[in-house]
Amino acid sequence: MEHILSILIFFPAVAALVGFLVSSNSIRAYAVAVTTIEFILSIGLWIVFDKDNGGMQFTQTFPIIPSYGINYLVAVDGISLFLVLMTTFMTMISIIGLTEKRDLKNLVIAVLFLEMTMVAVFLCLDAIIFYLFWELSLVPMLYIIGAWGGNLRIYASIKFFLYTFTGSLVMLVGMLFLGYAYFQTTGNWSFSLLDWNMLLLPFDMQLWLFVAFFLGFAIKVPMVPFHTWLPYAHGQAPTIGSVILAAVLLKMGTYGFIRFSLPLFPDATVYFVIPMAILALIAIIYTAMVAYAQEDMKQVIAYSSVSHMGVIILGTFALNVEGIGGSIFLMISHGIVSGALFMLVGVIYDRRHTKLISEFGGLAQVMPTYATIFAVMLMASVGLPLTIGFVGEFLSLLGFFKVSPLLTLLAGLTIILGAVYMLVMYKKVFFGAVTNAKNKTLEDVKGRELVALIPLVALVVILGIYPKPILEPVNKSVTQLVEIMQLKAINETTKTKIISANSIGEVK
Amino acid sequence: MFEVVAFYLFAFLTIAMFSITVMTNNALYALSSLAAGMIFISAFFFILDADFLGVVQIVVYTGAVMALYAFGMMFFDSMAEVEEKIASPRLKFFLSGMIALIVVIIFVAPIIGENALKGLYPIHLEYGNAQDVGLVLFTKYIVPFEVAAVMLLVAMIGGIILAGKKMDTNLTLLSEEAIDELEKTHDVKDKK
Amino acid sequence: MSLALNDYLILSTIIFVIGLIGVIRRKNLLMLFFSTEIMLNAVNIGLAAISKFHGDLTGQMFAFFIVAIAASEVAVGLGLLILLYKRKGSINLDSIVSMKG
Amino acid sequence: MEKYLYIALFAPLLGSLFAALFANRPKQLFTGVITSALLGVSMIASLNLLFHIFTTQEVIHVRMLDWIIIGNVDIPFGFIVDPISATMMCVVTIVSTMVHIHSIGYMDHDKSFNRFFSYLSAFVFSMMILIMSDNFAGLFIGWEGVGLCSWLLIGFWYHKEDVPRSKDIYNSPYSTLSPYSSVSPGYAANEAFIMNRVADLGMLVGIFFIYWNIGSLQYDVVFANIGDLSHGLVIAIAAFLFIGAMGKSAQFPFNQWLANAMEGPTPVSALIHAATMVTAGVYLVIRANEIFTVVPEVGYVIASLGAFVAIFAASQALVATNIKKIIAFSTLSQLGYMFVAAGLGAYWVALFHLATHAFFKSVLFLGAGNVMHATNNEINIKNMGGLHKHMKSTSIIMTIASVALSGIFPLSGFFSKDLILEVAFGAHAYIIWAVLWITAGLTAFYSFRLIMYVFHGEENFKKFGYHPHETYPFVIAAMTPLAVLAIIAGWFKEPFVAMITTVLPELEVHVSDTTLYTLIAITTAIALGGILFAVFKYKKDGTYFSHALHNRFCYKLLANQYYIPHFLENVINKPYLRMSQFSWKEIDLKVVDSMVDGIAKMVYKTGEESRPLQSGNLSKALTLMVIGLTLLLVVSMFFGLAIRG
Repeated sequence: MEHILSILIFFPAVAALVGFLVSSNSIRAYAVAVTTIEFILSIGLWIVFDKDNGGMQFTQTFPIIPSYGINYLVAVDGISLFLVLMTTFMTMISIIGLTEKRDLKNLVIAVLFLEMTMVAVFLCLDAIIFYLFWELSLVPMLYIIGAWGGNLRIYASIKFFLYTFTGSLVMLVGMLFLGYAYFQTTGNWSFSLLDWNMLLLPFDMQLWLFVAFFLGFAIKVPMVPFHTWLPYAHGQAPTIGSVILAAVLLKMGTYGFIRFSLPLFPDATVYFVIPMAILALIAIIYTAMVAYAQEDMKQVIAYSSVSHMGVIILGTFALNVEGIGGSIFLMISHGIVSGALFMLVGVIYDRRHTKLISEFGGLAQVMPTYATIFAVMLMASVGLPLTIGFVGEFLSLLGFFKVSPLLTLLAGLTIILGAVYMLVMYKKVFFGAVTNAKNKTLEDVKGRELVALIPLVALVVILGIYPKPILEPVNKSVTQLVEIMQLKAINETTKTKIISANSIGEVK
Repeated sequence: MFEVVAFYLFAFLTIAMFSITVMTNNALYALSSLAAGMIFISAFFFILDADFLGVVQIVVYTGAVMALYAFGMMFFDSMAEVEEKIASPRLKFFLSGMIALIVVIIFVAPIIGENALKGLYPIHLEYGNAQDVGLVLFTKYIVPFEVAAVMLLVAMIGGIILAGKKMDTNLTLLSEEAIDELEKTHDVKDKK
Repeated sequence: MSLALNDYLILSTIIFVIGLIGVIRRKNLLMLFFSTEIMLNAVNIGLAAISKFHGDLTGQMFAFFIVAIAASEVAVGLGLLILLYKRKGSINLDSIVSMKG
Repeated sequence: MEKYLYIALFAPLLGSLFAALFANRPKQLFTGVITSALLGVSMIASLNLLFHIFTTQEVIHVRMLDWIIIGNVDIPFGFIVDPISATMMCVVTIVSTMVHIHSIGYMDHDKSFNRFFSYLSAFVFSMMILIMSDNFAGLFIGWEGVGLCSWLLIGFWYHKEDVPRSKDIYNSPYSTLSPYSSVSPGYAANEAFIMNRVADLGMLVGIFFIYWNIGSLQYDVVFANIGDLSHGLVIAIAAFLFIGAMGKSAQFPFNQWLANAMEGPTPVSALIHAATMVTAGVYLVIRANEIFTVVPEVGYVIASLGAFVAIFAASQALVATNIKKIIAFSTLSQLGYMFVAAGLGAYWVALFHLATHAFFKSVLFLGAGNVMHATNNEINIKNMGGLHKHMKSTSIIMTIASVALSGIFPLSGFFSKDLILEVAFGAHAYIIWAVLWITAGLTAFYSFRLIMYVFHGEENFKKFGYHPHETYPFVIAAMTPLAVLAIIAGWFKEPFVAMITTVLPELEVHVSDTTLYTLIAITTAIALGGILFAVFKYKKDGTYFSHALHNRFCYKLLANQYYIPHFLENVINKPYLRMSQFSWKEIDLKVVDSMVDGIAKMVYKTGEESRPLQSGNLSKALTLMVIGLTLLLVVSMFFGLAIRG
């Protein structure tokens, strides 16, 4: 059992290597088998996971460059557990629903490598190794967009790569500096997050490091104004690329905030709460408006992702268990919902080879099942209670309300504006008469697509009604995280702010 | 005292020889002075108690390398003056002067301290240099040594293959006409 | 009066600079090869000197390998040079401009 | 008793899921029957619970399942059955059972028959959750759930095309004289959902306020501690909760969606947009009465707004020819009455009127459904007339409901509506009372204007070739209980008061008996006056408004629904779209993105500019290399000296 995390990380990579030997005809079955096994493994991890323990579990260390304290260090806690589960699940679903025909073998291998890097990012606690996988995840994605994408694929993939890479480099500088700071204080080199968590940093240093990490994470999230790579990447990527990009890769940024920024720089976090909230607010409102103006279904969902990521950021910087826990839940729910929405757009794209809203109309008559599934996902996306989307959004906003009721009121516009762009798009695509003759003969979702989509629908409903299995471990770990923040804060005002954010009392 | 005299003498000679190599327009002069400079350099190795290295220097450079150059030069028009148009000589001299100046400044300032670390592979004066070198070379450095050997072999074969295309036709056995013919086709092929 | 490490290093540097001047001044590829040899030998002097003054054989070892590399370089380089001469009829650098950016 | 609670709650869900299995299949009669039967079960369970509570005064409170537990948040799926929710449950289940049965007849020829019943039962389930929850979050679940079902049901005939906007008052989708209720069902559905969302945000903020100040969302905990909070805070809580209530109950300025929601099938209008969902706002105020009692000033605002909406909606109903919109405006107006009662602290009166209103209003809608069904979905009352001969039962039932709506003794409307007027008078809110009094007259007038146009006079429908016929007997049978309740519900006032005042404050109206009877007399007088005017005016002229009036501004104002749809379209929708397009095309693409691309281009240009350096001449390259080396040496020397110095 102590190797389960390493197995989780490297099994897809090994499988990808073996995949080179598998014949092109059976590669799909092979991929489905591999991702399913990986998912079952992660379910196994969930089963053996001790949910009463908020700390790190299944820790495994292996020295890589001992003289500089760089170790392969993996562990899992309530925060990362479900992100890993979501990663393996969404990869499996996207592989099942894969309809790409061109050069399938290489695509599958790229996706499997991508799965390794994604799982590793969520499990690695050594900054350097984290960074390694963080950057490695760009490579298969670059390949997926660049090789299987639309007309502008080269531009989109290079923009995606360079933009995120630039941000990450600044983060790397921050990490190296933090390692050096650790060396100066303790006399030993270490890049382990667990060691860094013991470090009390002076306020000025926290500010600078926070900004360095912020650049890396914010571009990945993406936060306005660093978001412009996303519409291109989504617009050009093949369906499977969009699904994984939206479901998992974006979550790496917000995960980074929770894993690194919050516990390492508590004072800077508190200092930056309002600026971050304003950025998140701009993301929520501004991108919701931009999404409303889009003419392409995929772009609508792409921009809606940016908008929802704003809510996640808001929850993260609520400084209380409700908000942070809510943002983690929202990450998972957004992963499932936006992944499903991108898959749904993929379904229609396979049939019509266009994603323009104006090309459609009245699809609900021709494809009733498709329309129903789309409606469920739409409702989850706009955060209807008893769907998975509500819990996270509710908790994130609830959490931030304690920090600033006014900003929360503005951020709450997300539930209105989200409904506006989603419903208007839904009306244009599904309601009305079938005006375009090409749409009259469209086939409803079937077979493989249905197999991929039904579990998503089920999850959306089940986790919306009973989110406890996720919230319970998250609660434990986040409570611990908040305690660490409070302990590590060097300013008294920070401490009082964190305590007040976490206690019931008068809200102005 | 002997060492000092020898050092300055050979230093003067080496610098002079190499300067000729760099400055002359005649390829043969350059080659000869280079060979001479190489031999003079081996003198420093003897002064520095690196006898084996000194011997290797003479053998390899004056023996092998110079012979190679000499053969190589036969392919070119070696007796002619080397025609060179030197662009912006002022810049070149400025650069040279600059570097020389900086180097002097750097070396006037004391740089390398005497607090040397203890040698990893210390010199055993009692063995004598060749034996000492052999011991280290064939134990600690055996892998690089073998790699270097392979590299030399590869370089040799590579050199032969690169220089010796068309070795299947023996020019000495052909008639003049045949050689002209061959060269013509060769030229045509090259121009393509 | 005895010799110090610095004397050797200065000598080594001077010879190196002579080589460098050759490299930037000469246009004939053969002369460039000669200059390169000079620079390599300059370094060898430095290595041998350091080896002596530090009482460590490593410097000499490096010098050996440099000699080996110099020999291989000459072999391959001359081969290439001959090939080039056969192709272009010249070994003047100004006439070989094939890597224009 | 918990058993009945679960039966009452989950029977509709079961029916909905069952019908959903056949959603994409052609019509299966049994889906309608089974969902109706399951609702019947739910109704019986609800009645049983009501009886139990009535006899034992025992409150049933269960915690079924944990929902959200994190940090200090602890939200369960908890349900409570007390007099308030028991009353609501009975109203909802009775009306919905009857509507379900009615729909079997109404949706007879619809190809999406099964889907309809699935949605309808899902709505009832959401409504039950809304009513029965024991905490604000649970209420919010139901709140949004009914919103979703309302979206699905308004947009039920989604395949209809958008109607072009027109300036012609008889053709514009925004006018009440045109054959269209709204632009299209899809449009109306989205409008309803989005408008409700706006209000829901207010409600959510109210919930946040409650949570962070009290630490719980359970009703009992919240109400026990509400007194400890500062007055300003309670005002904020009450105001934000009321914003939520305004959205769901379509109070001004969120009123427009209700009129447009008439695009949905008529049983839906009867169930959702008359009897149940729109009263959820009133229910919220009644449920949270302990919050609103603390801040009477908010209550006064609520009452004023209610009175305004009452006359505002009633006035629109005067000129409308769209049969469903007339009833919708009437609903809106009656909701205003309820808010007046609730705002003035007469919570049980509001609840009482809610119940009686549910009965007569749903039956009115169902009757309108019968009429439309009989005349090929004609919705213009001027194109009907004389239908009494052809559809006797419907005519009688609708007349009864209209009389009840007008508040004539001894029908149910009299008991509840007159009480509200008394409350207003007793609270010394004379302006509110006067407004309501006038509205009572208007209500009577437009109700009978509708009856006269539809059932009496000339048979205008013949011009259109309709062959009206009475609907199925079982449909009439389904309407009968509601009609009977519309008559007799008021007679149960005494036992109802006895039961409800255990949880709601008693009514304190200090009016002398003489004043009381005077009030009753003049209210009845104006109602009767309205009815008589409607009847005789029609008898005399066959119409109400002369053509001269049609060009008057006030007529156009009323027919165009006070230009609110135009306002929404031109001041909110279009500018928002333009702003969005501006954000995308001008800001996102031209500013943000081109900045990013600009950086990339800068790098690219630098490379382009420095290309000549790479002349391909090795000698030059070497020279450059040496220059670099020299520079590096200089720099290193400089720094070396600097460090030493």
